[in-house]
Amino acid sequence: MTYEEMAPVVEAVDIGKRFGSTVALDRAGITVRAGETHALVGRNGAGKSTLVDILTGLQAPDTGRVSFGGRAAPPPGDRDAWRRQVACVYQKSTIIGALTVAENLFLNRHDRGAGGLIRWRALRRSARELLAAWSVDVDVDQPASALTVEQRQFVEIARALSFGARFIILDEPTAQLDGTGISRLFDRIRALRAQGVTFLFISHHLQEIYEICDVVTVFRDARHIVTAPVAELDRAALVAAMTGEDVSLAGDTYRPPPPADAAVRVVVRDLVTASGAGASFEARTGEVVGLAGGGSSGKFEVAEALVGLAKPAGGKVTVDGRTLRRGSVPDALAAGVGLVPQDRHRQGLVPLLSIAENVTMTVPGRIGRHGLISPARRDAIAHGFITDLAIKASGPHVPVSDLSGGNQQKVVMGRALAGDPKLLVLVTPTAGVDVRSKQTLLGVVDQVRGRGSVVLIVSDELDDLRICDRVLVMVQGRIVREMQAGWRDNDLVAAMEGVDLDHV
Amino acid sequence: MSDTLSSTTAAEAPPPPATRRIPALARLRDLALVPAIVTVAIVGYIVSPVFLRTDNIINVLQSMSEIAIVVLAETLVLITGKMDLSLESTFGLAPGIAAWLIVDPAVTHGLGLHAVPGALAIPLVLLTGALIGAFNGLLIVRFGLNGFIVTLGMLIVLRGLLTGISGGKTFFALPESMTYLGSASWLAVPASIWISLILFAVAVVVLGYTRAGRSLYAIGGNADAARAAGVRTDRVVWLTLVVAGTLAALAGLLISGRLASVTAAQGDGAIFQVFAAAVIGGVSLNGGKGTVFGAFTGVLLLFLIINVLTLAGVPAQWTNFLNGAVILVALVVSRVTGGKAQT
Amino acid sequence: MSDTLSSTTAAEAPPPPATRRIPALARLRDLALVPAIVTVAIVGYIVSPVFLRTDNIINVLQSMSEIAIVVLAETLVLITGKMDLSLESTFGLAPGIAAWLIVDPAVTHGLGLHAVPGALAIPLVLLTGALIGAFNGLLIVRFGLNGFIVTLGMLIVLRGLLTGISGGKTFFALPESMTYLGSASWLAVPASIWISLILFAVAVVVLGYTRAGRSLYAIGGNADAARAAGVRTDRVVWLTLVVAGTLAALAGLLISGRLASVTAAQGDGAIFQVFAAAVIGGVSLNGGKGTVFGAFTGVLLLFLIINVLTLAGVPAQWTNFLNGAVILVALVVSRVTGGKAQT
Amino acid sequence: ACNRDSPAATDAGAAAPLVGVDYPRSDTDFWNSYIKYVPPSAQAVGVELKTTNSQNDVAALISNVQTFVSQDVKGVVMAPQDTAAIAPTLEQLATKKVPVVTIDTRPDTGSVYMVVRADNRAYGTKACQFLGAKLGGKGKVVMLQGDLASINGRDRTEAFNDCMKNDFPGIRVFGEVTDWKGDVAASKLQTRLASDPDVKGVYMQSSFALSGTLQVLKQKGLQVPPSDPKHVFIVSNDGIPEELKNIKDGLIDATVSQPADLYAKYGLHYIKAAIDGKAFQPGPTDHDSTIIKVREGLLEDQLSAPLVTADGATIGGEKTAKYDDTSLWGNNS
Ligand SMILES: Nc1ncnc2c1ncn2[C@@H]1O[C@H](COP(=O)(O)OP(=O)(O)OP(=O)(O)O)[C@@H](O)[C@H]1O
Ligand SMILES: Nc1ncnc2c1ncn2[C@@H]1O[C@H](COP(=O)(O)OP(=O)(O)OP(=O)(O)O)[C@@H](O)[C@H]1O
Ligand SMILES: [Mg+2]
Ligand SMILES: [Mg+2]
Repeated sequence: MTYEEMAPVVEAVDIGKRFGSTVALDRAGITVRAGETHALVGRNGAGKSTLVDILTGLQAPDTGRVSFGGRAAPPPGDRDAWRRQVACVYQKSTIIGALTVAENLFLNRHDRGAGGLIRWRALRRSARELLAAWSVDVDVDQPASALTVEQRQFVEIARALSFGARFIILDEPTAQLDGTGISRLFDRIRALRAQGVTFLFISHHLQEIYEICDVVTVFRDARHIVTAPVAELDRAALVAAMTGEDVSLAGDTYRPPPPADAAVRVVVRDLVTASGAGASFEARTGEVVGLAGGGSSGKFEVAEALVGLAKPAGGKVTVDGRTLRRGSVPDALAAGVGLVPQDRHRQGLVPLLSIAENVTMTVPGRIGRHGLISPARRDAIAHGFITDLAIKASGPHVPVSDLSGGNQQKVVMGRALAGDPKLLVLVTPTAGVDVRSKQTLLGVVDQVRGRGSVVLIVSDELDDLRICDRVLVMVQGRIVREMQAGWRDNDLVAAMEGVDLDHV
Repeated sequence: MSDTLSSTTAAEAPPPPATRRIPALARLRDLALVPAIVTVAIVGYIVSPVFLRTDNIINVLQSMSEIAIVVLAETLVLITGKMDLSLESTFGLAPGIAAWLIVDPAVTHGLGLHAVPGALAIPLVLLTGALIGAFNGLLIVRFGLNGFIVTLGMLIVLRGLLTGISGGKTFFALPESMTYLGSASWLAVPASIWISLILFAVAVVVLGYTRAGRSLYAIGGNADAARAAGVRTDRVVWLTLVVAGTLAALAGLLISGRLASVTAAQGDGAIFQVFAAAVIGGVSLNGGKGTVFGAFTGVLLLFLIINVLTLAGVPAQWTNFLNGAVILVALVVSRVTGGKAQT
Repeated sequence: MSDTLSSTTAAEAPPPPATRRIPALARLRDLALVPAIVTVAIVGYIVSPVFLRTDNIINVLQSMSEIAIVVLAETLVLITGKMDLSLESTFGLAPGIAAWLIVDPAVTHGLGLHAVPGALAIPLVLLTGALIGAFNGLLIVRFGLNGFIVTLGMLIVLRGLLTGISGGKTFFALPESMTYLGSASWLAVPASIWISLILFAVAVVVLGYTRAGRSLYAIGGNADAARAAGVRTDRVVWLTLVVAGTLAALAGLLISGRLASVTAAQGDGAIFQVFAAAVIGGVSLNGGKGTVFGAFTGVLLLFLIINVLTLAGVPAQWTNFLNGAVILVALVVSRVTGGKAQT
Repeated sequence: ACNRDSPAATDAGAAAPLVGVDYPRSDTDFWNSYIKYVPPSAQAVGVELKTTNSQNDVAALISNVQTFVSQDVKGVVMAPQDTAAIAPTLEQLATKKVPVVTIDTRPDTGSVYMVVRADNRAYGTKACQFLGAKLGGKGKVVMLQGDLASINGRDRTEAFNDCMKNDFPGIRVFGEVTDWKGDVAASKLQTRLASDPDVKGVYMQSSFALSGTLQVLKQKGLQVPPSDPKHVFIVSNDGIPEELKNIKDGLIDATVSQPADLYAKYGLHYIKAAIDGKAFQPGPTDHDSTIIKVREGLLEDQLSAPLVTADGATIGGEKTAKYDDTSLWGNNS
C-alpha cells in the first residue's frame, strides 16, 4: 500500500481561523493517514495549536471543513462524539488542580457501578495502575495541584493514551519532560503505533521528529507549506521550510572561557533550600554557568532560592559584593538579578496586561520618575524587545494572553533582560520555543555575557547547556560534578543520572 | 540529542507506599467546623440548659431548614464557579407568584387574581423557580454576561416584581396546598426538616458519586479542561442554575407554608447569610471546591450561634455586633482547624 | 516537492506597523456605557425637560458623589482581585465613631461622650476608616482568610458596632467640622461634587501612570507573577484595603455632612449598588481588569436612571422593578457595545 | 436561667412571672426608645423579663417565640411588623395557653389578648389636616414614604392620600418611596424640588428623613420662618426629642408623637393582667384612650398619638400638643 492509498484518519481542508485582527490559520490543511506518526512543525505562532483545537472540536473553524475517516466531523456541541474520534494532550494544561489525580485521569469517564454511582475504590485502583505503567510515582488521592510540572504532564499523557483512541494528538508533550520521561513516552508511542494507532505529534525538538515520525507537515505564518516523509526532508530543509529562509543552524558556539583572572561577580555559598538541596559555586565576569540535573535533582529549588522566589534555609548569595536578602525578590532585583522562572504561566506573566507592561514590570525605575510612568518610554523599551527577540505581535499593546506559547516565553525572557541584569538566571529558557527563536534567545545570552554579566542556565536541555562555559551537575540535591565546555553528550547525560561512565 | 533518550538506564527510585494521608485530610476539612459547633453547643448549654432540649434543637433545625435549602442551591452554583444572588428574590417571588395567581381577592381585600386552582400551587412555585434559573442561564451562558452582576440585577428586578404584584402587601389566606409542606409534621418532626435533610443527603450522593455531580467540580475547577474532557459545560451550568432556582423556590414555599403568608420582603437580605454559611462551610467562591456536607455544617453553626445569642438575651443593640463577631471567630477557627488559606 | 522548500526565500513578513488599534479599543471599552448614558439622558429629557437643567444635573452629581467615592474604593480593591463588602459599614461607622466621641450628651439627650474636641473630627473619621482597612488586611493578608467572607463578617460587626454605640439612635448636633465638607458649596457647586471628581481624577492618574497603580493590575492579573517581578504583593494589597477604608470613611463624612446626622443605618445595603456600579462600569470581579473612569460611568448611569424614574413619577410599587430592569438592560447594552464576554 | 438584660430579674423575686418581650428592631430612634422603656415598665408591673430582637424579620420572630416557649414564659409581648405571617405562631401560642399582647400592629387573623397601638391611619390623617390647613387647600406637597412592604408606612400613606383626595382636592401629592433611608429621601426631595420648585409642604412618615430634609431646604435657601411666603411646611412623625427641638427652633412645623413610653408601659401592663386572669371590655380607659373591639377575640387599646405643633393650636377640629408639653415622651427621655 503506498502512502497515497492509505485512508486518511483525519482530513482538514482550507481551514481559516481569525482571532480579532490576528490570522491564526489561513486556508491551511492537513491530512493524517492511518497508522502513521505525523509531525506538525512550525515556528511559534504558526497556528499549530489552533489547528489542534479545531481538530479536537474545541474551536470551530471560520472556514473549511474537518472530516474523520471520510465522514464529516461531529457538531461542535457533541463532545462525546469528538472524543470518540480523537484523544489529545493539549499544549495548555487541562489538569484540574482541585480534583484528585485519580479523578483527573478519569474525568467524565468515571468507573460506575450499581445505580450509575461512581466506584471510587475501583477508580483509584485503575488510576494507580495507569500511573504505575508510566512509572509515575504519585499518590493518586492527592489534589493534582500538588504535582510537579512534569508529573502533571504525565498525567495528561497517561490520560490521553488510555482512552483506547485510534488517533492521538500530542501538542508539545515533551516540552516539560526530562530525558528519561521523553524516552518513556517514545517507547509507549512506538508500542501503540505497532498496534496501528495514529499520532499527530507537535514538537520544537527536531531530532524528536526524526526519531519517531514518518511524515512531517510544516506550517508557516498560518499557512500550510509542505507535507513530506521525514526521510525526504533533511534538517536544513525542514528549518528552511519553517523559517522561510536558508539559515545555517548554529555552528560551533564554542568560545574560550573567560580568563581565569576575571573578577568573581557572583558567589553562592552553602545555599540550602527548604527541601534540603544545597549548592556552592562562584562565577566570574562574562561567565555562563549551567546547572543541570534530572527531574528531582533540586536544581529548580536552588534557582528559586537563589533569586528570592523561595526562602532558603541557609547560606548566602552575593552579587558584586552585595549580599542578597533571603527570600526577597525586590532585593534580588535591586542587586541586578534577572529571572526566567520555570512555570511561566504561573510566575512569568500577567496575561491580561500588555507586552509592554509585562516586559517593564521589573524595571519601574527605567520607565519614569517619582513613581510616574511614561507610557512612551515604556512602549519604546517594549518595541526594542519585540524586535530583538522576534516576538510575533502587532505591537507592544497586545495583551500577553493573545500570544502563542513560544512568544509568551519570549516576553518572559524580555522581562528578565529589562533590568540589564548582572546575574541572569534562566530556568529552562527554551522550553516550547521554536528552533529559530531558540537561536535568538541563546544569542541574547551571548550578548549579556559580552557585557560582563553572569548567566546561570538551569536546564537539562543539552542545547541550552552547550553554550555554557561549564556545567554543574546536580544529583539528589548536591552538585556532584563540574564539566568544562566541550563535554560529550553521553557524559553529561550520564552525570545527570548519577552514573559516571568513565569509572564504570 | 537522541543519545539522551537511549541512555536512560538508571532505575527510578521505588515509589513510596501509596499513603492515605491526603483524603483523610480532605475528609477532615469537611469536619473543620465540628469543633466550632461543639464549642457553641457547650457554651449554649452553659448559657441555658434549654439549649440542648429536643424542642429547642427542633426549633433550630426548623428555623434553618428553608435557608439551608437555599444554601444548598447556592453551593451547587458556587461549585461550578458561578454565583447566584437572585436566589433570595426567587425565595420570595416564586411562592408570591403562586399566591397572586391563586388567592381570592374577595377574602384578601383585593389582593390576588384567583385565576388558578389551589391544587396547582406546588408545580407553579417550582416552575417559577425553574424559569428564573433558566432566564439567569440565558443571560449568563448564552449572552456571556457576568453572573454576579446579572443575578444582582435579577435580585432587584424579582424583588421589584413581587412588590409590584403585591403592591407591597402580604399575601395571606393561602391554599392548603401551599401551607401543607411548611407546616406539617411527620413523625413528630416538622416536614421542612425532613425535606431539607433529604435534599442534602441526595446532594451528597449526586455530587460525590455521579458523573453529573463531579462535572460541577470539573467546571468550577477549570472550565476549559472540563470541556476538553467532554463535559457539556454550558448545559451543565445552565441546568445547575435551573436546579438552584427550583430549590430556592421550594425553600420559599416551605417558609410561606410555615408563616401561612408571603410578604413582599420574603427573603430580603438573606443572601448575605447564605453566602456566609456556604463559605464558612468551606465552599470556595472561585469554584471547584467545597462539599454539600460542609455547607450544611456552615448553616448549622450560624443558626446555633443565633440561637445561643437569643437564649443569652443579649442586649438588642449588640446582637448584630456579636453575631458578626462570632462569624469572624468561626472563620478564624475553621481556618486554624482547616489549616489552609481560604480562597 | 522540494521546490516548495527552496522557493520559500521571502523574508519574514515584516511586523505590521505598530498599530494603535488595541489601545483605542481598550479606550472604547471605557466608553462602553456612554451610549447607554446618552440614551437615558434623551429619555430623561423627554420625560421631563427639567432633567437637563443645571440644578437637576448638580442634584444628580451631588446625590451620587458619596456613593461614587465608595465605588472608587471598591474598584481599587476589585482590581487587586479582592473584595471589600465592609465598605458600606465603614461608610456609616467612621463618622458614627467620630460623632459618638464628639457630640455633647447634654444637647442630644444622652447620646455621645463629648470626649474629643470637634476640630479632630475629620482626622478621626479618616483614621477610623484606615484602621478598619488595616484590620481587614490583617485578616486577609496575614491570616490568609477569604476576603469576601472576612469583609462580610466585618460588614455585620461594624454595622453592629454602630448600632451598639448609638443605641440605634441618630447622632444629631454634629460639629461644624463634620458638616462643612458635606454641605459647603465651592464656586456654586457642592463641595462633595468637587471632592469626588478630584478623587476620580487622581485615581485615573495613579492607576494609569504610576508604578504603584499598575502593580494593582499586576496583582489582580496574576499575583504569583507580580511577586516574581518584585512587587510586594502583600504590602500593596494591604495598603489598598487601607486606602479603600479611608475613602469609604471620607464618603461617609460627606453624607453625614449633607444630612447633618449619622443614622445607625447609614450605608445599609449600599454595597449592592456599589458592586453594580463597578461591574456595569467594566470592573472585573476576578481582578486585574477595569478602569476608574469606567467605574465612574457605572455610577453615573445608575443615578441617572434613578433620577429619571423619580422625575417620571413611576408608581411606587414598580420603581424597584424598573430600576433593576434598567440595570439589566444597561448590562446587555454594555455587553453589546463592549463586545467581549464579561468576567 | 441566666439573663443579663433584665434589671427586673434581680429584685422582682422568684414569684414574678416570666414574660418574653420581642423587640422588632434596634436600628431606629423610635424603637430604641421603646427598648429603653421596657425594663423599667417590667419592674413596675412586677414581671421577670426575657428579651429577644427579631431585626424586622418575621422568621426570626417566630424562632424567638419558640425560644420563649422552651423557656416556659407565661406571656409574650411582641410587635410583629408583618401582621399576616404571624398567624400560625399565634395559633401555636394559643394552644399552649400563652397569652399574647401585640404592640404597634394588629394581626390580620388570629386572636390576641390585647393590641396596644396608636392608629397609624390617624397619623396620616393628622398630617394631611395640618398641611391642608396651612396651605389653604392648594399647592403641592411631597410625601416621603418608607418602604412599601411596611404595614405602618402603608397605613400612613393611604390615610394621607385619602384625606387629601377627600378634603383638599386642590393639593397635589408626590409620593416618594425611600426604603426608610435618609440619603434616598434627601435626593428624591431634591429631585422633586428641582422639577417642582413650588412645593410647599413635606410629610415625612418617620424621623429618619428629618435632618436630610432640613439640609436640602437649607441648601435651597428655603429655610425661612412660616411668615415668609417661601416657607415649606414640614410634618414629621415619631416625636423623638430632636423633632421637638426642631419645632421649637421653627425648623419644622409639626410631628406626630408616637407614644414609645406608653407602648412599653401598657404592653407589660396588659400582659401582667392576662397572667393574673383579668378581662377587659370595650370602652374608655383610665389613661385617656379607648379600647375597641376590632373583631371577635381581638381587643385594641388605641393610645392617643397627639400631633405636636409650635403653638398647640387646634387643627382640623382636634387639639394638638405644644412642643414643650411634659406629657410627651420626647420631653422625658
Ligand atoms: N485566543 C486567542 N486570541 C487571540 N489570538 C490568539 C488566540 N489563540 C491563538 N492566537 C494567535 O493565533 C496565532 C497562532 O497561535 P497558535 O497557538 O496556534 O500557535 P502555535 O503554532 O501553537 O505556536 P507555539 O509553537 O508557540 O505553541 C498566534 O499569533 C496567536 O497569537
Ligand atoms: N472526589 C473524590 N475523590 C476521591 N475520593 C472520594 C471522592 N469523593 C468521595 N470520595 C471518597 O470515596 C469513598 C467512597 O468510596 P470507597 O468505598 O472506595 O471508599 P474507601 O473504602 O475509603 O476506599 P479505599 O479504602 O479503597 O481507599 C468515601 O470515603 C469518600 O470520601
Ligand atoms: Mg502551540
Ligand atoms: Mg509552543
